[in-house]
Amino acid sequence: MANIKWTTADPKGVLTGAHYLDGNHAACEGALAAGCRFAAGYPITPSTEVVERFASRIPEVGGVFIQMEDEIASSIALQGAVWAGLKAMTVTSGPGFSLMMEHIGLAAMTETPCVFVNVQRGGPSTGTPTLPAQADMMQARWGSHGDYEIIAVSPSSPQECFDFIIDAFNLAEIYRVPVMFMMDECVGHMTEKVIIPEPEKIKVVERRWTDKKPGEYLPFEPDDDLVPNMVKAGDGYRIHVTGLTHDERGYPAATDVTVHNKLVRRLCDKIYKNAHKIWKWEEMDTDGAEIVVMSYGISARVALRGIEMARERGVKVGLLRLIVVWPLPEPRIREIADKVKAIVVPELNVRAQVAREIERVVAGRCPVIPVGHAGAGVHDPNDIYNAIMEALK
Amino acid sequence: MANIKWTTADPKGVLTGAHYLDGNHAACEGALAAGCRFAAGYPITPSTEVVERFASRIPEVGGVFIQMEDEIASSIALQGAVWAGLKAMTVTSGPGFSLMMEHIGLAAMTETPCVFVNVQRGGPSTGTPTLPAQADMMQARWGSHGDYEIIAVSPSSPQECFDFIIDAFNLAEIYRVPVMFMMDECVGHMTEKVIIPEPEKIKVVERRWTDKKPGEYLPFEPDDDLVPNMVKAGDGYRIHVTGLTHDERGYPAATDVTVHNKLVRRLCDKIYKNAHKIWKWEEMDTDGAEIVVMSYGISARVALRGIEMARERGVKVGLLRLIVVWPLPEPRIREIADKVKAIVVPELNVRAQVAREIERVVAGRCPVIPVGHAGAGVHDPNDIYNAIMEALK
Amino acid sequence: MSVTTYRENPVEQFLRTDRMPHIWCPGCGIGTSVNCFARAVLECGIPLDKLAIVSGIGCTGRVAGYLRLDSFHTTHGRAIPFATGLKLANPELSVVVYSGDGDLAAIGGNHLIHAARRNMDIKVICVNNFNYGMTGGQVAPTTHFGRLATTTPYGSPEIPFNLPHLVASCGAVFVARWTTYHVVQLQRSMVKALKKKGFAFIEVLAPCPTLYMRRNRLGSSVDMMKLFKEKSVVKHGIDTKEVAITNYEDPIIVGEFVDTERPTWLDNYNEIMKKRLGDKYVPWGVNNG
Amino acid sequence: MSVTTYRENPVEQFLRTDRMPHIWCPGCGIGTSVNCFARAVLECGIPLDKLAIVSGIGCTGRVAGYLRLDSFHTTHGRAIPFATGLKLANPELSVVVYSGDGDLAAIGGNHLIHAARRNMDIKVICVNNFNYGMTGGQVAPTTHFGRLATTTPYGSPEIPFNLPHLVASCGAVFVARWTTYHVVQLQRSMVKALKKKGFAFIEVLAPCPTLYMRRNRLGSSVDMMKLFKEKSVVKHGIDTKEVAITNYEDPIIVGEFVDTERPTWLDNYNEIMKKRLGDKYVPWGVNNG
Amino acid sequence: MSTSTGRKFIGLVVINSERCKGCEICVSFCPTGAIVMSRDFNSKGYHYPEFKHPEKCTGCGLCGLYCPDFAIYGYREKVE
Amino acid sequence: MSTSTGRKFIGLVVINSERCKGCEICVSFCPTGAIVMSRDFNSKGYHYPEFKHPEKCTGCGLCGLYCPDFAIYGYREKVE
Amino acid sequence: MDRDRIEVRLAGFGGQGIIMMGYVLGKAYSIFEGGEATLTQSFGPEARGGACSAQVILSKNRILYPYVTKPDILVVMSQEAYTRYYPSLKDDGILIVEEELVRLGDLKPNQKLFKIPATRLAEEKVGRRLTLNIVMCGFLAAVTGVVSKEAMEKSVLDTVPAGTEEVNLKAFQVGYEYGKSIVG
Amino acid sequence: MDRDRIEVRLAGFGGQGIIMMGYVLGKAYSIFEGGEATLTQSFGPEARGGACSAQVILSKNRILYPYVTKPDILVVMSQEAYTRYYPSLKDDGILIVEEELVRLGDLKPNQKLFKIPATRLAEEKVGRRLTLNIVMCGFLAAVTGVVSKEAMEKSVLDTVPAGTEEVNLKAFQVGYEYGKSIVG
Ligand SMILES: Cc1ncc(C[n+]2csc(CCOP(=O)(O)OP(=O)(O)O)c2C)c(N)n1
Ligand SMILES: Cc1ncc(C[n+]2csc(CCOP(=O)(O)OP(=O)(O)O)c2C)c(N)n1
Ligand code: SF4
Ligand code: SF4
Ligand code: SF4
Ligand code: SF4
Ligand code: SF4
Ligand code: SF4
Ligand SMILES: [Mg+2]
Ligand SMILES: [Mg+2]
Repeated sequence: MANIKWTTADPKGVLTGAHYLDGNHAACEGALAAGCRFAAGYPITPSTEVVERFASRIPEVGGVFIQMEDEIASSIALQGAVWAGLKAMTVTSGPGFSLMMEHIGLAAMTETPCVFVNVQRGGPSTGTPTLPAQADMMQARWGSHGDYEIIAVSPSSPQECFDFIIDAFNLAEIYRVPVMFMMDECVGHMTEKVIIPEPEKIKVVERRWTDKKPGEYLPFEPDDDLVPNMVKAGDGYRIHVTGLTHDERGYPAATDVTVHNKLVRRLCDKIYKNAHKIWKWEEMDTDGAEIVVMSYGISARVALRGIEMARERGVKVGLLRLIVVWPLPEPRIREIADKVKAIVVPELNVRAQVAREIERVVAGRCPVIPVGHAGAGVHDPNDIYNAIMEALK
Repeated sequence: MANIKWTTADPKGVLTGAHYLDGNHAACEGALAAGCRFAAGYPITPSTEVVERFASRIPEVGGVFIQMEDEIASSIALQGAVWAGLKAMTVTSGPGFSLMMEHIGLAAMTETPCVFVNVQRGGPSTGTPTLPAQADMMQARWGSHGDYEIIAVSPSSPQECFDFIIDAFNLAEIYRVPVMFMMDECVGHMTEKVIIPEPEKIKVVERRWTDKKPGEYLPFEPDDDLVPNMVKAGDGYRIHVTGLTHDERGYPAATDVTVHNKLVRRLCDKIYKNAHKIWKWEEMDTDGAEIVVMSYGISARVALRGIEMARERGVKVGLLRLIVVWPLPEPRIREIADKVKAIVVPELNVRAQVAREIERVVAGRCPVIPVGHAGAGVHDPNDIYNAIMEALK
Repeated sequence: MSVTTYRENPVEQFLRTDRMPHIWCPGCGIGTSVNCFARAVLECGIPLDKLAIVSGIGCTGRVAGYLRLDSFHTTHGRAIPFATGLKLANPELSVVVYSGDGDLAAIGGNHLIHAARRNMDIKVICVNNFNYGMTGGQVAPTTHFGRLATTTPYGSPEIPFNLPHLVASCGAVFVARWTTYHVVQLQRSMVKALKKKGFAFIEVLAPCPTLYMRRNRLGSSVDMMKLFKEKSVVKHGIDTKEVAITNYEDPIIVGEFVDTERPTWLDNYNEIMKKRLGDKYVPWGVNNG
Repeated sequence: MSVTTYRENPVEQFLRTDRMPHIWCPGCGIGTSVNCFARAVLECGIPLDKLAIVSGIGCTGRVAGYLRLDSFHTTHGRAIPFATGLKLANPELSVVVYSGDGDLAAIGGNHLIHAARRNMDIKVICVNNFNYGMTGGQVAPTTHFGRLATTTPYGSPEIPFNLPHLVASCGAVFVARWTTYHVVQLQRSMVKALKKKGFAFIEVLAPCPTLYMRRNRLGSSVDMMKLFKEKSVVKHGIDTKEVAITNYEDPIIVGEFVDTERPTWLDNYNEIMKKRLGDKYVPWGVNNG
Repeated sequence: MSTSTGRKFIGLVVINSERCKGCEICVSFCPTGAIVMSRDFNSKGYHYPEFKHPEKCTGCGLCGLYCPDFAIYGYREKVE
Repeated sequence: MSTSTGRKFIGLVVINSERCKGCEICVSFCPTGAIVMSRDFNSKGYHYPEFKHPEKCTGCGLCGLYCPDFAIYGYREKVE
Repeated sequence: MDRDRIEVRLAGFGGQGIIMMGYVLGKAYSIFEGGEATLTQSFGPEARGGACSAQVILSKNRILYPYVTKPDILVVMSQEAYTRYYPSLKDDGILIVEEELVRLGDLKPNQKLFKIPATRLAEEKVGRRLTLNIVMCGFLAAVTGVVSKEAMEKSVLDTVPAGTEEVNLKAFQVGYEYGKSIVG
Repeated sequence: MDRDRIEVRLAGFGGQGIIMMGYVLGKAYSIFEGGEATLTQSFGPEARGGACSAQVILSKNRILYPYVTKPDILVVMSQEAYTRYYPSLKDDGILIVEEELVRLGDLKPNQKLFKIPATRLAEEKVGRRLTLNIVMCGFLAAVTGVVSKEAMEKSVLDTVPAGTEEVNLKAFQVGYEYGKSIVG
């Protein structure tokens, strides 16, 4: 039986009340509420405030922050901390995220529950360090070598930074995957009221500790839901954890195609087969819509203005806002695609990163119209409006 | 006018004759024939032989090999060498490729022509270091943050390692992009006859040196084909090259959304708009086929056995073998999709990395059936045969 | 020379015997160092359930996989930052990094110097076999000047690191070097390192007969052990500046070079917090874990 | 003190004047170091078209963008390996790396030590302002012990690197440290470094008034320059072990600490090839380029 | 090199007040006190140095070596 | 500690010949020459050591400390 | 103002405390008056300098689109800010200026104008030039009434660094009274 | 053999030079006889050890599918290799064994068997145990005739490290003659 225990937040990490916070600070508070007690990071605009706040808050909460020598170190120190039993995160933006790719793969392979926060800025390369983009969405999923799956969550307000980073930590624990918390500079630097509930109202997943004894326990034997239960260093299990292909004992089996196949498929299947429990999205007026706009993060909010403009002209436009972007809620997208004239996908990238995946899912049921933007700013709502009007034709 | 000059290979680098070489060694010979005179690398199985050969060959050819302290250093030392005027490559496999992601973005942003060789092994993480996969295909395109485009070339024999790495260098020079030479362990360690032509028969593109004078020249002003012409350090142009968003002078404009938009779109468009000049594929019996198998690298060769088996049952099966995988020859794929019952895509990954993109392009015209394999081995031809037979139903 | 005697081979209880035989080549020095390590751990009395071992990738990196301890085989070069996270998150654990020269000093060099600077409370055992074993014998930042490796087929043009000096320069509190010939001394230094609070570093010079020695025609493993015996000079406490090994023919200075005290990163962290936050600060890793 | 006089501000011809004013804050020490650099380049007579400058990312990293030279603004921490490729591919170029303490010693630390070890023929100017300027004042591996930074809001628990000692331990052939107060001496050392064959390293201590000094209530830029003046002790040739700066109050040892000779990486490479391949080997970078 | 009457060189200073950011370094470290901060602002709102006491200036050039904004330059001119 | 007649301890050696890879280190560095390489092969084709001269063995344990394959172990047993 | 959505833009140059003004306003409205307020900001080069602008949307309801397109209230503290943003001010919007830093052109008939020498007041009446943004907060509260004096005051106190409450409260008073003296 | 596609598998353990045998065979056929030959190999742990196998496809035409499924010729140099691969040998295939390392079971009626004590021959007749793989090359050429003696000889010379030509040529001769003495 999948050993998933929901509890409530440790009050030490919870600043109950109404706060006026930007997304970066709110994400830090959410992480603390979710039970994150270790963060390793390396400064980078526009994400550093998350760890700056963590550094200042953690001594009172109990835990550690360390600024490592680089992002590579941060992204693995975090995994050491997880195997010592803590919940942990690292925080970065574009260039740092690129440096973390090897360790996202390690976390996927060793099924280390952890959260990578990426406050997206304009790229490629150093790009526009202080300005927004949503152009690391595909990287979040494909950036490390080999096959694995992750979960990506995208908030569109400071309140959601708080709320959904808790989801991110919970999902990480349930599925033992690295979860990508994909913010953008706009959301990170936007300040709004953030209501932090009482600790008892915050639902938190504990680590799925095994209830087996040292002799019986196999560290990578999957439970019902394809996810293995866990132990930590120091508990007497004497586990071995390796980034090599390994069997259920955790022993390397790096030349065994059968073990490899089983492992890699399970790493993907645990997301695919549980996808319906992971999906999260919000819909507005999709019933009876002629056009549905699908978007996420800041772009979903910007799109609302374009939608409003189209509505003023009598067009029936709905919005599907993705909160969990990966995995995509494919059945619902197909359902909508069967009913609408077109799907319009505004996002702050020019390679239609999420749109192309929607297009694949839609498989010709209706046109999918990406509304790209290179970042360093947000869409002009007119562009979204125009795309909607164009799509109607 | 795009300043592209085709010449023939420098005889110093060309070992004319018939050789019995594995793919890794052949790739090295191809690189030398293409004019590569600098390689920086860091050892990793199963790719190291490429640089080992380079290290032993280069002193006689004229040039330098240096083993750097890591892949990060290698992937930027190479770019330094390019800006000093040489053609250059680096060579790696999965984990090293992940570490190079930041610098693939840098090369894309600074339009530094260079070649990244990735001899793919099983992943994620350390995975199966000595065994094949084709699971870094999406990473090759999406692995760095922000939007950019690259070219990916995939050989399926040692001869093609030789021939097509020359293409890779040529494409890098023409489009000023990092070109990903995506081998796999099978091709890298497979030995066959490799015919190296006379130097005069090898077509090589020179760097697209500007013919403008220092005062007139703008380092990032695109030519007709959207690609800027180039100079090198030491030529008196006193250029500035930055990974920040920059204008045509090369000056940072990291808060200018217009400049950013123009630059990022051009970086993508130079590939999109020239795609028809970049595509390269091979077809066998696609005319009148009921089923077309689309594949690349070693899998395309393995697929031939499955195809043979289906033909023995009277099924009309064609093969489209992608040589340039990115960008995909979209129009041709659609053309085929309109005529066949299904497209079957065997590849050594389980996330349908190229198949999903074919599926998007096909947009419902016909079913696209991925035949996944986790790697650490190649497909059982039966699986491909079965997929073909299944697709017929 | 005094050797503690056990009734059964003390290394046995440390081994994942179901994984034997190991993949190391005949005569490879890594296994020898493991013998010393096993005995050292027993001798210093650390509870085995509280001892974690972290390796990078390489032949030496496989040590983690053979030891029946909580053991982590991470990524190439990154054992130290993983160990840092492990240690800081649960300061009760004793954390040992066991890896190769290439892993720790080539790709992992930055983590090495920063951990030493921070006096992070981890112990690093570096098996230096003068090349990259796992990947087939490439040049390492420890390869003797002018010697052959697959990527320096005409000889290495690089002066190797003086590893003890490098880590000492960054502030390591315990630095020693031995060869696989010096099993007794190595074991003794390992005991000291394990008991030491702070960043301890032990370099173990070891034969890689299959690759480094064969390519350089240096004979068998036994030959190199004999060379170790002949060329070694014990100089405890010598300035690490003096212990460079540049050429294969150089004398090999071995011994315990540094053995000093300073607060660890976590000591300083707790100290600083206490100073600023007063009694409301609960020192991390002292009672919790 | 003797200052060479030019009719026009010699820095002017080095500037991309169309990019002035620069983004550095009032009183930031980076610009001061650029004055010295410009004069040093003129003084040592390197043809400007053959001088390339490489920076990483940071406030100091912006130097490349302001200098009217072939200039490369690369990625954070990676100026040295870029410079290595540039230099090896065209050994005729003089290659200078100009970057910040965080860039060179935090994320870039590994490249720094390896380039020093290899005696790669590049000159590194490291502006040490004791923190990360560009990103808003985070702790650096150079921050004084116990001082505030945004990521160490209660004080840094880390002992900073002794950068001259670090690079000297790895084999740098020229190592100096000055402050932005010591403009004349700095210029002179820059001339020496530029003329030196091999890996040269100059640390320039500089005020970051906006972040480091403000957060630590250290006064204005002028105040720090005065501190530099008061606390500095010139000790040429002193053992770099002795030049650590751990606390803000420590004396600041400045001077030229190392000035020695050994073959560069390329010298050795050519030498080794010639030895093995004989006359058919054409030394790289001697006549070609 | 005493007063204007007997000097072989005079010190001259060029100030680009628009580049100045008012850090006062030049003024603080001019060995002779030849420059002082003006009461005026430039268009960015910064006070900039004024060449108040040309007679004191030795043209040592230190102001120009120090100025982080390349806004001041002192040099020597022969008096014939 | 002289001959078997007067010894308080005897040295004993356990050899796991299947683990042995024939490197000869134990034999080469045994201080007393108590062990020698056998002429036999194990199933992997390696010669392994033989405890040829038990009387010479002091049970010093060095063979076990050296053996990279955990294939030999020497220890001391009290003679009562 | 009793529109459901009030758009405010505050603009000037780095060092004037523009973002903090936005923060104080947004917090006053959302935390201390129970409404919703979204503050967004333009961000210059990585750490420092240049032109600076903050945008605040105030609303009783959930704020969907978070950016200002045509401000109801425009506060300009530099000439550049005026030139750049004035054209976007609503036809019946309110313009607030730091009068000694901005030279104005003509206004549209239904636009209202309020001027204050905030920098000078901060220097002369508060004795701390750096409090000019808090002076401006007081002024804004007084002349626009978008938030109550009490809420704005609480917000100031809740925002400024510990130890500077008093001087900032004084600055707020100075600005508020200067405003009240105009609107009566 | 005059099939268009001849599949050869060579198997044994690390250190026997299995891959080099495959290399010599493939090169002989493709470079010195103008055919096509694809050599692939199983690869053990990153650098060393264990079971080892090479596969060579020989054909007059372009080789598409590059792997051996049912070998025409199987060379086994260890018991493990025999156990593992014998079942895949074609019904009319040729089995070649290092007779002192392999204990055989029964063959199918149309299969042919050739045995050689290659290791001993290398030790005794050549004086270098390590040349056993070249002895085997000679033997294979002699008993199968898939490549000519000349091509195989050239290939050996072209492949072995400089300075070892003579001893390897000798090894080749030893194997070849041993083979000829069997097939006559
Ligand atoms: C990122 C990355 N780069 C390269 C490799 C390949 N690799 C594996 S082990 C190794 C070097 C091992 O050398 P060393 O650390 O000296 O260990 P040894 O094998 O000699 O004990 C390398 C380069 C890798 N696994 N990951
Ligand atoms: C990979 C990566 N990580 C982080 C950053 C963010 N970043 C930019 S500059 C900098 C530090 C600058 O500090 P330093 O090198 O000391 O230069 P200074 O600004 O102080 O002159 C950092 C962390 C980045 N650009 N890239
Ligand atoms: S290759 Fe070298 S280091 Fe690796 S196991 Fe063999 S002898 Fe040891
Ligand atoms: S932040 Fe510091 S280092 Fe950066 S420009 Fe300002 S004063 Fe200089
Ligand atoms: S040149 Fe020298 S004396 Fe004259 S103003 Fe400048 S610093 Fe003063
Ligand atoms: S040093 Fe330069 S910037 Fe500073 S006050 Fe003088 S002229 Fe102005
Ligand atoms: S225990 Fe000592 S004396 Fe006895 S065999 Fe082993 S090494 Fe020799
Ligand atoms: S040391 Fe061990 S492996 Fe080597 S010969 Fe002796 S028993 Fe065998
Ligand atoms: Mg090694
Ligand atoms: Mg700095």
